[in-house]
Amino acid sequence: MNADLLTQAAVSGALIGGLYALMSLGLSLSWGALENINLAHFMFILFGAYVTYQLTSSAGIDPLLAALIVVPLGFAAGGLLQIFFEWAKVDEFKSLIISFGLFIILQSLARTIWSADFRSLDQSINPYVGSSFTVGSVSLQIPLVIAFVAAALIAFGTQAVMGRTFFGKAVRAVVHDPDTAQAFGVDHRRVGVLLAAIASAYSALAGVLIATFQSLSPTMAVGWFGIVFPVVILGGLGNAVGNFLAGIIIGVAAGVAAVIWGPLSASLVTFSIMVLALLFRPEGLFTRKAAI
Amino acid sequence: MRTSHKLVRLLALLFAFALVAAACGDDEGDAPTTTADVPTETSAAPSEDPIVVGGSLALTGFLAPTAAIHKVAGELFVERLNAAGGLLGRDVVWDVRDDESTPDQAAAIYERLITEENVDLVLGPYGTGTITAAMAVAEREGFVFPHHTASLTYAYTYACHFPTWPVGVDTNISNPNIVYDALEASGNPPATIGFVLNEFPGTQLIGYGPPNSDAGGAVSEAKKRGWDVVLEINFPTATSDWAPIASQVAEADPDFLYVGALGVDGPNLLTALDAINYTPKGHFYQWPAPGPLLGAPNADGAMSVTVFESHPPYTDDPEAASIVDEFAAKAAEAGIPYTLFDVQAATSWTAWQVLTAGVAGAGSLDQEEICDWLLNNPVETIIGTIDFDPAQQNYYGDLSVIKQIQDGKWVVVYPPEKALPGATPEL
Amino acid sequence: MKSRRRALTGFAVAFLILLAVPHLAERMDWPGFYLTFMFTAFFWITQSSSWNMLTGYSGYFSFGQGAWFGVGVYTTAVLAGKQGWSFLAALPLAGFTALIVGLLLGLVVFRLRSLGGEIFALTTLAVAFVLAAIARIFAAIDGGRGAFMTSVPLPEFLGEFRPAMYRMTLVIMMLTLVTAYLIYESRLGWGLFAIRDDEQVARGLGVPTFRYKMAALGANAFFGGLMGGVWALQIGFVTVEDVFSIRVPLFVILMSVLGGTRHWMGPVVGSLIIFTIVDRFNSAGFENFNQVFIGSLLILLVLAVREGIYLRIRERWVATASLFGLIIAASVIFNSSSMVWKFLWALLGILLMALIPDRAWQKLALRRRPTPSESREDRETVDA
Amino acid sequence: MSLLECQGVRKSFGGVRALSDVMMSIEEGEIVGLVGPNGSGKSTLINVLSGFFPADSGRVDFVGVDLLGQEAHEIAAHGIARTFQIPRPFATMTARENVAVSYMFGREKHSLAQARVAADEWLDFTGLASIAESNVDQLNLQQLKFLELARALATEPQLILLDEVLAGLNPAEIEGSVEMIRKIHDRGITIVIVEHVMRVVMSLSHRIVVLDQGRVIADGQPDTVMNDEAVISAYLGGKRI
Repeated sequence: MNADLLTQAAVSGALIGGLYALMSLGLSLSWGALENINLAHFMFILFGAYVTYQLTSSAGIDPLLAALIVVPLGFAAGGLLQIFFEWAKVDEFKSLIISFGLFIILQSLARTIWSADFRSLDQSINPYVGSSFTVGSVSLQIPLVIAFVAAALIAFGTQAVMGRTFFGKAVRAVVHDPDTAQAFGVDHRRVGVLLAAIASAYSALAGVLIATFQSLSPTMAVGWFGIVFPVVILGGLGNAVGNFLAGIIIGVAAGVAAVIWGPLSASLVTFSIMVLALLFRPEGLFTRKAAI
Repeated sequence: MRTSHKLVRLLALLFAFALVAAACGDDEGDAPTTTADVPTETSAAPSEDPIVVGGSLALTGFLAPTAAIHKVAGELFVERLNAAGGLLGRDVVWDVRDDESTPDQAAAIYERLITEENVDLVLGPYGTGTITAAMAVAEREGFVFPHHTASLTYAYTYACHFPTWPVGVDTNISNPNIVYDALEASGNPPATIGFVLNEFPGTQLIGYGPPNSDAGGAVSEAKKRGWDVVLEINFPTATSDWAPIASQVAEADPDFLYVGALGVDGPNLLTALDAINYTPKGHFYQWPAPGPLLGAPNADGAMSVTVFESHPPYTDDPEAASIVDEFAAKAAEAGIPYTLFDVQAATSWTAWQVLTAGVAGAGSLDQEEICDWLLNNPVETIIGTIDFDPAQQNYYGDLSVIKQIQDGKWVVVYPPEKALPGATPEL
Repeated sequence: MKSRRRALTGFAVAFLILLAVPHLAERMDWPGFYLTFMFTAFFWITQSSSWNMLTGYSGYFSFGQGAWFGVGVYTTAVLAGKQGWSFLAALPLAGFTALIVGLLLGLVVFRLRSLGGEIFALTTLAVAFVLAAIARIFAAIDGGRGAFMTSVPLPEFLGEFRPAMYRMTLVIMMLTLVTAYLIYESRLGWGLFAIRDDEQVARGLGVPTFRYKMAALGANAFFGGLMGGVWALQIGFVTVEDVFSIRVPLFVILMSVLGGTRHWMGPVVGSLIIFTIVDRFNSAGFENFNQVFIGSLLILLVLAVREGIYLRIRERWVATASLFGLIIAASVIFNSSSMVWKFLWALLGILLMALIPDRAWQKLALRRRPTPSESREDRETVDA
Repeated sequence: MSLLECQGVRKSFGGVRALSDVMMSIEEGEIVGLVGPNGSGKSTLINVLSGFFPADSGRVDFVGVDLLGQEAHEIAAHGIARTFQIPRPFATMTARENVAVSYMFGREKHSLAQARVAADEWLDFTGLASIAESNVDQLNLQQLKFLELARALATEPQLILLDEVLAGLNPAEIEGSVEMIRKIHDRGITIVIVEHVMRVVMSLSHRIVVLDQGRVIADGQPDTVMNDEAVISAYLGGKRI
């Protein structure tokens, strides 16, 4: 086991951890701030990826530019879903079951539209697949670097917005004391819809990035459960920066474990981290009491 | 007085429900599958009734990507069969259900098809687990069971199972050796070889042989040829992070990379290898999804096993050529991205050919007669002549050939008599 | 207690009647699938009822059913499938292994006061993933090779495969239901209900919450595992991907929520309805709509019938029973398709009736307006 | 020997000391008023005595048994019951079921059948017989508070800790509640009552214990205690003279 190999594994792990963070952020925000365990986020990611695939393969749009269309679509979808949640007055438990129902329906829809067979952007129309650059002895995969940078910007940006702006304060007020927030003129519905829309836009963006370097199939979303939930738990519900760091921890741990003990150990390590986090820091590794 | 009033309303309500239910029930009565309890109609004109072939496929769940191909192949086969006059002078209907990629579901479906819906024949599902479960039902009910994609050849002992995954009962020895022969034939055999194997029963069988047996597989066969095994990685099905595997492959840098891959494992690994600027010197993928692998970076030179490809000599036969064309059109219509008729579609096709040949040969729908006929007569199929051999658990040797991506296309390269004219393995 | 004795007699009678079904099936030359249909229903009833002993009774939401099921499947797959134990010797261990894993989980999670309900739920979700990883890593369990159950011999007194499966699943289902009932009608059950409503208050009133939660989790794991042990036979070829999938927890939740988690009968009713619908959808070849339907039903039910349909149909039991009988009778007269279809129409009729909101139902003026507590009163005296 | 005896009970939350060296004893048959300004540690003391929070150190003897470190349900089994300031009924149960559950556990273990009968007795005693079948969401505040009492009584306690049972009630309801507390006391049950309404505490209690900043600053006859300078300054917030 040489040092280069471990370094490469750690760096690749950190990069893919950025993607994990982006995939998890939407769920984490809606869970932490809106108290919805919204499994539809997995479908926002999946549809983000498929729509990107479609735009690139049939209209020839650069996959990253497709984000300009996909992300607003995610925004709209998440907002509409939240309006429905508000209307139906769902609690945490109901949101879990309802969004599970949506998950199944949308997965079926994806299969109807794009067939069960694998879809992937061909090298000829996708400049990003396999592209990379080298720093020292370490290679960095460009789609993952983009995901990492996007995740970092979004995480810190979200945190700053939450901490400093009126919208952020409104969100926190709504979370902690909806009645009082109402009394001060904060419309908790509008805040909730906006937040849910933003969270879904993040998920859709994660989908765009996935389309640039992975093959897509309708069933792949189930496999994300095993990544997204550990990241969400470890990062702390609604904690954007914590979520980002948790993604990196999970990515690095799984990557390094896969090199040392083989790929089979990766999921065991991931879940051990999650269980330990649950036992000793159930509020998340990076959550101070003050966070949402 | 009041009570009777209420009672009237209750009865009215119940009656309304009963009507609704009965109406729904009548709809169902028209379905083609309910043949059990309608003797008056069936006995009136038996020859008018289609022959129903029952079966399931993994239309949803983790096996669904490949099962979609089998669905198109089966539908095309039935279409062509009926256009050519059907079977025993009757039309054939394929009643295919979704087993959701789960064996217990598949078992229940075959049970239902055979005993409740009284289908005339069955055809196996897609995937080792579902086939195993369904075969147990077919065996209990005494149904002839042609099946196309079971990879655990050593495990099947039912007298009337007819495998059309033509890899031989000792596939763990025969299959890798065909690959290795092709490598030797290239004139540039590897000195070192690395294995990356999916923890999937079929790929593990080829890699290491049956459990609790020292027969060995691809790994030990490579050693027998004096090649140095420099890498052995097992990875779980549905691995999404390929970077750690890729760095280990690059680190070991074998002359030849043998990937016990399913579906998109191959393209995923190649993408991850490309990201660290590594191009495998020579590489083989066991059961890849062909389309995505073609579009993957550095895919040129990738090898795999097949039994049929959409090019000469396979398409020399005009009938095969027309099947290939029609399949492409139908697959495109079904929204399947890779529309070339190849190994998956061909084995599906073969299973249909075996089933219909058995029925035609026996001249009846009697399961025992069909089984006997198939055991005693060779069958001409799209992948060649098949002669089921009870001494080899009804297998008949390994018909696999080697294909390789050359200039962005899959072409058969070995053995020479099956290869695209002029094509040879390149390393 | 009179009601308890009456209920247990009811269970015994039901058991004896159901036990006679395979003989009847042979006599009447029923399609073999009828038995398969019934024992698959027994499987789901057991899984959802055992899940309900934890989640419905104590309020701790669990995604762990797949884990208990999987441990049971792998116990018999390894012992009977690989090691050559006799099946009946391996079977009890399926329950006990799941019980031990369940109790180990409980020891960890229930000791932590800070653990909220949603965190408990996710921990149980993680258990299945961890167990899957362990099964993949250790060749003695699976090691990626799978395990064949198709050649495991069954003792002769159980009969052929189908009746044997039927008898084993029947016994396990009855054990599960009797346990669910006894818990429901006991101090343990009421202690759990108190925990569900307000755990801290329950403790203050003298409910030994830790022990009770362990008991509920243990019962859940044990019966889930025991039935999993039998189910390995139906699966035939056991693989990690399939066994530790989200199918079992998903359906168990769906079934229990539909039927209602407050009452031990809820999951029974829910399982029968969902399983029958899914089976007939599949039979009708609506594979494309199956999942859309399941998803929509889930959403609709959560929004429309919060308490589950069992409590509703019990308040309307005269209508329910009449409707069931009428539809069966009507479908016998008008429609000659298989018995499972008839059963489905009857169940759908009941489902539709249960979806009528209380207010609309009262407008139909079938009975005087019941006070909400009435249903609770007879909940305690309900029998099988 | 006293029924309940606290010695040096301490409890901190984070760095904040909620109780420091609480010394207090309760005699059998007493009604003791536990008063003090907001944040003086009254509720914390109730929570410690009923086992909801473990104390950091000290000793709580109840009829000769050390309660410290025991679980809440074990303490309930020794015969201490409590009520909550904001009623916390079991929401999915009827009033009767609420009381029945409590009787099943409580000090002695009873079967479900026995509990139904006993529950009716306690509902009768607290005047809730007419609403026995009602869901708790149909009850008004006073009924909920009485349900809390019935539920506490059903555990057959020797000692009841009442946490602000009168808060939020109107004068007429307070009147009724005081009656009820007397009635409970008449059954030989010792009562500790935490209360803000001074007039009521003064009239009900045989003895008053005053807490301030987690310590007992006065203990004695109601009249004497209320004239105690330390108590006055604690309440009025003035400097000690």
